Amino acid sequence: MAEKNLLQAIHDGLAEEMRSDESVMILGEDVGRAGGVFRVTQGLQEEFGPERVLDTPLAESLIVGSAIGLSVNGMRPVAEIQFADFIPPAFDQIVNEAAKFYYRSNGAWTVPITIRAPYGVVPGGALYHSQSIEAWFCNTPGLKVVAPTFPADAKAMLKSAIRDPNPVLFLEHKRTYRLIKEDVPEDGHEVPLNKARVHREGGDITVVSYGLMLYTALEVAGKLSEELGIETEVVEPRTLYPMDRETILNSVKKTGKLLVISEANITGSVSGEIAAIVSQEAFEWLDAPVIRLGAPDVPAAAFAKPMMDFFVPSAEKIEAAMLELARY
Amino acid sequence: MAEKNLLQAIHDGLAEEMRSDESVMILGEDVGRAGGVFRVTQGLQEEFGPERVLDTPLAESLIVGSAIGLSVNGMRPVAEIQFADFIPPAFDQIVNEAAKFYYRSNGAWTVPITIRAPYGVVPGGALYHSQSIEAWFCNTPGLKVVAPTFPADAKAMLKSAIRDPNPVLFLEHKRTYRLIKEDVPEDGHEVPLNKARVHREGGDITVVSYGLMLYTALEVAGKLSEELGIETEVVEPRTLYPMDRETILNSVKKTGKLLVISEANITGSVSGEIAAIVSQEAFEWLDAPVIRLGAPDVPAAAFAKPMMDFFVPSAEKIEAAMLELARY
Amino acid sequence: MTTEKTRARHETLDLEEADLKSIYRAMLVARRVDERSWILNRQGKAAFVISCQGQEAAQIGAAYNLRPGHDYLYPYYRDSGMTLLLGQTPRGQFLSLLGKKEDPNSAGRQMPGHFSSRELNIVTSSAPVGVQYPQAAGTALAFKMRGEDGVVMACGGEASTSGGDWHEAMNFSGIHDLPVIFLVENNVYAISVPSKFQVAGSIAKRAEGYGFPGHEVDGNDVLAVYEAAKEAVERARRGDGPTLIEAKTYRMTAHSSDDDDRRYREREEIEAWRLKDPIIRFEKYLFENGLLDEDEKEAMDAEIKAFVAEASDYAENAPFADPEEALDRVYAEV
Amino acid sequence: MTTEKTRARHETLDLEEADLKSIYRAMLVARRVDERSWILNRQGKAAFVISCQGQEAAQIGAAYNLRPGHDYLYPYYRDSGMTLLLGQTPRGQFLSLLGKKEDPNSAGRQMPGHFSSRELNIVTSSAPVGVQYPQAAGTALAFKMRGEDGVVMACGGEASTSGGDWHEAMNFSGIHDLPVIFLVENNVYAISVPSKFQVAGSIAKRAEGYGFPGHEVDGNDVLAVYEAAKEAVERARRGDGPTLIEAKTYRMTAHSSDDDDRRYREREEIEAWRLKDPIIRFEKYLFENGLLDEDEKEAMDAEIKAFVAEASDYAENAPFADPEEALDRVYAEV
Ligand SMILES: Cc1ncc(C[n+]2csc(CCOP(=O)(O)OP(=O)(O)O)c2C)c(N)n1
Ligand SMILES: Cc1ncc(C[n+]2csc(CCOP(=O)(O)OP(=O)(O)O)c2C)c(N)n1
Ligand SMILES: [Mg+2]
Ligand SMILES: [Mg+2]
Repeated sequence: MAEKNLLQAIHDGLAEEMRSDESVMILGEDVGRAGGVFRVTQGLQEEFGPERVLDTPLAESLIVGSAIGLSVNGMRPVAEIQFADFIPPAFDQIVNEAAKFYYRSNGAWTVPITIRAPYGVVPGGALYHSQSIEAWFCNTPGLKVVAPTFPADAKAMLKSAIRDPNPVLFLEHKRTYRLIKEDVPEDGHEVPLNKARVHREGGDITVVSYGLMLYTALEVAGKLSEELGIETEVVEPRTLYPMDRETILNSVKKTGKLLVISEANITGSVSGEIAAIVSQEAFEWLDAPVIRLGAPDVPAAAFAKPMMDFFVPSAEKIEAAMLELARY
Repeated sequence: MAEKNLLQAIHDGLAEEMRSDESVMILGEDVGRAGGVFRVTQGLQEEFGPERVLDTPLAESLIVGSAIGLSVNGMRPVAEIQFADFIPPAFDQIVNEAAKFYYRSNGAWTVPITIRAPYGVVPGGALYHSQSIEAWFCNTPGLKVVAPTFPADAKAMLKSAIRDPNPVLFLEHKRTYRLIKEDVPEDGHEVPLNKARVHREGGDITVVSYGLMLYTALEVAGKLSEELGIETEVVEPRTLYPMDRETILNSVKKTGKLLVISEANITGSVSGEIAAIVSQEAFEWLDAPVIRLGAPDVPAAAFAKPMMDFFVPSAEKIEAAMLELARY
Repeated sequence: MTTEKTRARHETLDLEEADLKSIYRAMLVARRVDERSWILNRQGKAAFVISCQGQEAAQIGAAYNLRPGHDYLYPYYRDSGMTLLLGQTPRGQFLSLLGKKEDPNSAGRQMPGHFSSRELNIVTSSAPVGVQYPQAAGTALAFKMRGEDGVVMACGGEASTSGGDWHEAMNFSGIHDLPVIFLVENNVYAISVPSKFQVAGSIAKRAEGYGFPGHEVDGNDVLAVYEAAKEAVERARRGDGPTLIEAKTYRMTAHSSDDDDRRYREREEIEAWRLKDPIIRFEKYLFENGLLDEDEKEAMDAEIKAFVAEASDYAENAPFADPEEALDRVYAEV
Repeated sequence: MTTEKTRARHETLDLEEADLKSIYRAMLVARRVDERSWILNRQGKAAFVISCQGQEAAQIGAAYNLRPGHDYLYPYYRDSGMTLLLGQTPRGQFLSLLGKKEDPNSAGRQMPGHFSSRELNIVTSSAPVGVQYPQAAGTALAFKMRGEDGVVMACGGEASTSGGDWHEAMNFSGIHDLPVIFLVENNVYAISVPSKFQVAGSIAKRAEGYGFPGHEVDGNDVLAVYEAAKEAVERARRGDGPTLIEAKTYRMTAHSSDDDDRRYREREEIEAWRLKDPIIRFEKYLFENGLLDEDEKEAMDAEIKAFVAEASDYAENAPFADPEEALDRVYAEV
């Protein structure tokens, strides 16, 4: 087992699936010779040729639309959207088409496609290379939305996504691409798309988070444990839609306190859904208000570093919220 | 003051604004000679000519994109999307463009456009003439999303929307177009875009709802009051984003109990946001779980009437939820 | 049967008498099913009708070149003529019209006209106009990648070319010489909007800008459409790339049963086009070439009407899906 | 100054000596600002550079026909040559490059290259490629509705024609004869993707399909671009409708400072295009026509370099916006 970062893990997941299944292919902008703007697909065109790793025109509706068409004719395409901010032109093909083929044909047509999209704030990315777009897609039955955080999960879930007969939107927080390395199993390892992951057990408060914020949350949780003996249970949904409610509810039923953290603009974010589920299903267990932390309700992160940093929930703010909750 | 239904009220709002401000215009599919597929714009092309009431090609991105371009050159366009289900091609122009012009130019460019879109289940409408799409847009700072229910509100809020310097998405539940008539003031009457409305005061439970479901909720509330003396406070957000939290919170602080009802697929709906706000801000006042009622998590309403009826939250289900809450 | 004159048009197209009868029959079946649908609508039994009337020649002429279940079809909501030709049945059509459980397209979930057949490679279609084109290009790419000789036909009205999807698909198909045929059934109106406010320039001419052929054909002349589509299908099968066909035709009914077209078009215009009815026109051709006579025609029509009525009755008596079935088949099982 | 030969090209275009110098100067300013930006990037001061190098002729040649503050410009991220010509300043450019509070485009909110000026009618631009086209069509429609003679220029790279927005705008502009000029700066690459995988057929030729003229011009020949744009602007002002101009040029730098173009293009190709550098080419023209000499050029360049350096220094020393300003101006006040 080798140590890999998120980027390498996703790369490997793609390569292994393409090796073991001829119908798996990649299409998107600059995925070929360039190997993707983040280098996720580096070397794949050399190995699999220019058709199975296809540079498309700059046309996101086409990318997803043609992926749908490929999938109904025997292929398992992995479509790359260069930045999640540029997914809107493909919105119709995703929410009205891919997500509804199966239902509207009463189960006759499946759409086994995976759509990869790097999201999240990154220095210099500014308004259009920073957005957390998950909420746009988490009200669409028929679609699965996954957002793994750690390399091994990401690789295994990518494999599950590619093998899944349903359309899967696969979100990658681009600021975590090279953030950490961990052991990533070589092959076979699959993580299902309907299970949250408990990263850390604890009886005092529950924190639900994903992406970059999950790292910060885990850090702060460690600190609070060490310094103050506050034990945080940290739950990562991994799949945002449909979500594993059970694991989250069980945790909150144990701790009685919930903090949800994401990097998205707070109002209307997926955090709201999590809070709503908990306040309906675990109300009797709650000992404190469900608190959400997120980015402020401004369009997106700014280019200038000081404003960008201000946009992203900081470790300090997260610590303050966790403390507030623990002491409630 | 004359009695008007929702459709007439919106028609009148458009006509009055066009009369009083030369820069107001309408563009969309079939808005001209046909007067719109629902007849909202009937007669307006005759009165204002084929340019100010412009039949566009079937291209929603163009409709909104050109509205943006018109608005930065002195016009105040009202763009009609024939059915809300067909708004996805315009998603990019709405969320990435219209909503961000002001912020990204540091306040230099405003986009005073209104986008009207009929939403909601209607008999025979099936998957693509039925969707409740509000959640797609309620995570987008810079955009206002309004969804008035009653005719007088709709007319007044349409005027506010047209005069607003920001882009406003104006949602109309198509099944309520001809549902009731009420007195609608002739002119001048404005309703601001940041105020919820309390339809009915009551101390036992709070119900938040809008669109067709609001009618049902009001009916059931009346019945429960009469039959069982249960007094429901019914609050209509009217503006879904950014929402008037104050009015909702005040009500829940009074009643201690909240039911949120909408016709959208329940998971990821705007109801979740309302529940989240309340469980964070009014936790101490809550005497019961926050309950949400909505459509099941299936793509949309079916064509066949029995399945369609099953999709829409019924008066029985609403009554049961209200009773459950009242007795909690 | 031969004529003494120069070769008849169908002969130069290698169409046998049996082909011509099949084509004619298919057009008539489509028309009769359509007419019956309007009757059910007027009787208050069918909530919604959307019609193929006037476009039978464009549809049958084009689809007659396809191999059902091998080639792929992306039809649009008026293409009942095509789907019936490829193997869907009038019974299925009426079951769909009435939203019954046995509706082969969607089990009552979708509106009528939203065709689907996994066996026939008729890809499930929907209401958003234009989305089928990038999908069709993708399906064609899969054939190309595997070196198979399948072709894909993607259809829409003239307004389906106004949205971006059409263009993105045209461009992509041109870049990769994909085996796809874009069939635009230009019937002059998009609901109320006439084509002059819908289409700048010429749809057919645009193909050149994408580096492949575009043909404008008389969409009410079934042999003309057949010929253009034949060439296009052969070209695609050879691996030479896409073709665009713009079939100029006319919508003989209102947009749908929800529409009142008196708001936006003159009765005279419709009457003028009625004279060009593609079925009457083809009938005339068959009569003139001694391929059909009045008796034969009557007999065929009577037989068609009878089984159409039977199909319609069957559908009327068929049950709805249970309400709770609305919950099923949201996700395919892993 | 006149030459004895047949009339020089610029004379047939009614360009005076002063015009030529302005044009040359504008090209040089754009180049020097761009070069300076790369230095700031290499010094670790500028996080991101996106370049106009190689496209100065296309940009200046086209924009020289506009009336700043009257006509509207929808630039794309490489169009610093245009925006500088119309009245934006090198200082503003560097303030934007470094994301400073005084950045005239966005006060440090947007990436460099996302131009905006309310006074100059340069409409705020963004990163999603192609969105400007429908907006530009709308702006042109407003001029037309009011009977004004303003024109709109909308620019993008060749890949900006691949998305649906371009097509929808072309069609709409053709239908209504809108006063808009589509300027496609075809610089062969879209990041790494060469135009043969981006564009089927020919961009310029597509205009015909929409019923208006399309011109392919040598985008490295500033006079050729000027000529095509002049005709297009005059046509638009007259109310005769849109024009598409495809300026064939080349991206002389990597896509941006984040890109390493060695992954996908050969050094020889770049070298070959360096010989066609539009600035050198225009210089040659001016030399040959006795409109500029080496001394004058040196002097002009020295002066430009000096004030570019000054502008850059100013920007370096300028403050950032306070972090909390990220919260401001989300909504315009009612
Ligand atoms: C994206 C989208 N926008 C709007 C509609 C509403 N609509 C349904 S059919 C139609 C007109 C289509 O005209 P055309 O493509 O010419 O086909 P025709 O009905 O004339 O055969 C419209 C506007 C839709 N279905 N999809
Ligand atoms: C909708 C969208 N998709 C993807 C991108 C990422 N992207 C930025 S520039 C670019 C290439 C653009 O190429 P072209 O239009 O030819 O302009 P050039 O950079 O060559 O001048 C891409 C893919 C984007 N900005 N917007
Ligand atoms: Mg039509
Ligand atoms: Mg380019």
